[in-house]
Amino acid sequence: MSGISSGFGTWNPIAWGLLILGIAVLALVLRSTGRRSYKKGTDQTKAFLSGNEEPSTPGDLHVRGGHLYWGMLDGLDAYYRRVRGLHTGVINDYVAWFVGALAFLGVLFVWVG
Amino acid sequence: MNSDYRMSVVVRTITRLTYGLIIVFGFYVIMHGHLTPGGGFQGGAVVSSAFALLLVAFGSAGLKGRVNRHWFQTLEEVGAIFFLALGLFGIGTAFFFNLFANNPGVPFGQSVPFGPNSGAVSTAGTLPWMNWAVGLKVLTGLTSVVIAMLIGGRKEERE
Amino acid sequence: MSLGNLPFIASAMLVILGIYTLLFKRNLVKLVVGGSLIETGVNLFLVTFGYRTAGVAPIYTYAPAAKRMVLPTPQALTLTSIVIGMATTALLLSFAIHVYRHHGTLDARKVKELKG
Amino acid sequence: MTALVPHVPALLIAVPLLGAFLAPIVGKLGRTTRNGFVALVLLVTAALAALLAVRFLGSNGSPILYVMGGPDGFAVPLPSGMATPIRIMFEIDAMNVFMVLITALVTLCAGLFSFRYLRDRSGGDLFYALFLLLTTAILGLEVTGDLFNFFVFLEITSIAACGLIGFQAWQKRAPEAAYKVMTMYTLAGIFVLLAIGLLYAEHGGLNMAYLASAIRGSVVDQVALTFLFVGLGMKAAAVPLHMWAPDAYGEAPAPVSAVLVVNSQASLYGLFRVMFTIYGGVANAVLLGWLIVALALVTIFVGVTVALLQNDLKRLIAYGALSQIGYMLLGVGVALVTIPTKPDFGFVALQGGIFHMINDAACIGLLFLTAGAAIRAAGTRDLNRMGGLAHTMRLTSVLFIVGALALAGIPPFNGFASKFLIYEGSFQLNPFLAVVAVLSSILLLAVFLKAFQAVFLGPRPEGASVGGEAPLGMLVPMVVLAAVVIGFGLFPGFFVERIVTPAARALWYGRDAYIHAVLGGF
Repeated sequence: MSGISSGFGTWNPIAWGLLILGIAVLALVLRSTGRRSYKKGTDQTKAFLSGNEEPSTPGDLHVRGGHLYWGMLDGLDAYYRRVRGLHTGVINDYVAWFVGALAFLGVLFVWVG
Repeated sequence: MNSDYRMSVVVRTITRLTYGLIIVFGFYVIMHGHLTPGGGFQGGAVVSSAFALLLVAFGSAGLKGRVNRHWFQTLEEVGAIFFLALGLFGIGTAFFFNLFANNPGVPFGQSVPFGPNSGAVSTAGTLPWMNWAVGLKVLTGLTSVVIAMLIGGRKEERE
Repeated sequence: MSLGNLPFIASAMLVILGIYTLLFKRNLVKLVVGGSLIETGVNLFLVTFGYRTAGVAPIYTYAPAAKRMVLPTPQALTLTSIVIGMATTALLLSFAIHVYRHHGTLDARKVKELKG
Repeated sequence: MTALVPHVPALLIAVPLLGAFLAPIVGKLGRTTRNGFVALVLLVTAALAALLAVRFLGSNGSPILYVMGGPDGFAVPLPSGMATPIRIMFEIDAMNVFMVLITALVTLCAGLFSFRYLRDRSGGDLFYALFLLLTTAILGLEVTGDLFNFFVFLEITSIAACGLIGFQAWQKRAPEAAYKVMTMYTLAGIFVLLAIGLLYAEHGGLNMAYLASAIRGSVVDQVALTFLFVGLGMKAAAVPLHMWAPDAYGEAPAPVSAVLVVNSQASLYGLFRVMFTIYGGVANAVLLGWLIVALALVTIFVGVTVALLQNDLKRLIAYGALSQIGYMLLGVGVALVTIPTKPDFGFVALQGGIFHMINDAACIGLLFLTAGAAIRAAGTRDLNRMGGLAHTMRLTSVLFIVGALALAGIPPFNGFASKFLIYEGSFQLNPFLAVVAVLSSILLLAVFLKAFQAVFLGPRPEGASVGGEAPLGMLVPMVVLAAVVIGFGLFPGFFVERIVTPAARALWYGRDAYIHAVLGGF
């Protein structure tokens, strides 16, 4: 009842949910059989930096929203510079795009269509 | 554009003479909407042009006594609701059904002969009422637009 | 003396003129004028294609007897279009006033805070 | 009450219109009475929409015809013997019912949200007058069967939408955005009117069904198709003409942005109605299909990539909404191309495209509402100066996650159900389409990850307000939309079967039934 088929494959979220649940239960079972000697909160849980001290992190290390993905933005800079350039705020360019699309589609529909 | 801006004497006297006539003509156009090419919107526009004329000639002083903006806004709402109520009257058969036409008992009920005729006033059922509702709405609406533009334009005096 | 399709040419000219002002003019108020120019052009087109040669205004009151009448529907369309044109122009001008109050200029090239 | 059932289509428009005009007058009695009144009007409209859906889905899919102002006679026998339908008619088939349901859902939630969201702002009466007017116009857009009536409702949406965008006129950017959007809407409206004029000059009728039967595909019809395509495409924010959309969604108050997305979807429905029904018999399906597929790909790609650049939360979501319109276009474009050759796959893509409309309306509405709550709490829209809202706004952050995951098409939610159909359908036509669609969904997930991280995670920037949880009045509509998102996600089969398949069938195979319902009468 709740699945949808696309002539090629089907998608049934309830079955998928049960599967995920099953895997989660299995994972929990595996996790609970862990070694008894493991104790939370002791130095066992500290990151192992081959014995050296863990450097103290400065207060505000939070990466602000704008700097996320700078790598991708930097990488695709050629594309982004051009696309951002196209989005000028000027109303005349908006109208220019409109008239351009009108002309292009006019030729397409009247001649070809 | 300070508030005591006024046009020359010629314009003011002509305005004083003609603005009454313009208003009367505007109402005439609204009233006979179902016979002549006029109607609610055109008549309302004519009447609000009279108020605009007053505004131009006498500046905002011209409209001080005559037009109260909040009162106009409620009138506009009343006109709109009256129009919609007329549409809903005929809900028995269909929305906007012309209930009053073609039954002589009602004020605008006489039936209209097909083809050229001499045009009796009391015909066309709910149409005259609708014209008056639209006329009222456009009259008040356009005038408050003109006033808003005047006040909007002036920086220092925000209403 | 038939006008031929002069009115159609006139409406085409009006639309092209309106598009020209929208494309190249910088003053915001002139853009509004350009917009209403296009509306006038389209309204003229709507009314002219309803014309029937030697037609009379489509009103039955005191209508001359044996005369053809022009199509009434395009005139109703034009009326609604004029109403809508008035509303849009009033709204555009009031926003232009606000833009002027905030930005101090009506030049479309300077008013482009929203880009990118 | 049951006597009014046959008049549901007309009441669907009359009730919100009456509410729009009564709102300022009721407003004089005080704010809470007015809010109650507006909530009542929205509830009644939603109930009418549901009634329409129930009544329609029962009557085995033949379009309902509602003639304005006349019980029977719609074709007056003209002296020239030619009888054409002359009254304005509402024609409702499964596609119209589907669109009306979307509008009712989102406007109800946005309206309930706006009571608390705009409490401390002045000018409430006029806001609700415009809000209800916008709802009326969108519903009218989706219900009418007359092309000129469609244009009038299109213009009313333009005016009401721009009034609402520029509502906060004291802000520096709102009037500028409203001015630009209004100019573009006027331009689009005028060219649609030009197209209607051409069609009326060519065929003498304005009724969509009559035009569908009369169109022969002459040059004038093709020119009219161009104007209609560009005008409606622009209002639906297809890429080359999309630049007004981020300004509009970004500057409008949050509930209005959610309704604006539904407004562009209504124009998208108008575009489909023009292409499938009016030009159905004549249009060169392959050319039109490939054109729409190309348009869709560009819309999806540009929408998502530019969304990554944004530092303003609402513009980021606006670009996200833009790319979702691309998915709907992709579904329908693929359908147009493949249905003549491989009907079952093409139909799947069509179902995907249409199902994505309601999914997107719910997800984007949820995202805009949560963004509105977050911005109201943080006081700013800039991603760099927001942060750490999750500490206090627990439920809002969870709802934001639900909306973002659903929009990006992550399995358990409704976004995936419709995108799954679109992926499968477009894969049949050309694997490249499915690749671009999937990649863009992943990129969209990255975009919303950025938004979530910037707004909700990390420490509160120093000196910023504490940013308390959104009040209950704003949370309830958000939870309702989240319930719809999760409900459609977990039981897609149920909803696809009930409302999406009949809509897709009505749009593609129902053209003759649509024409016959009007012209079959004589």
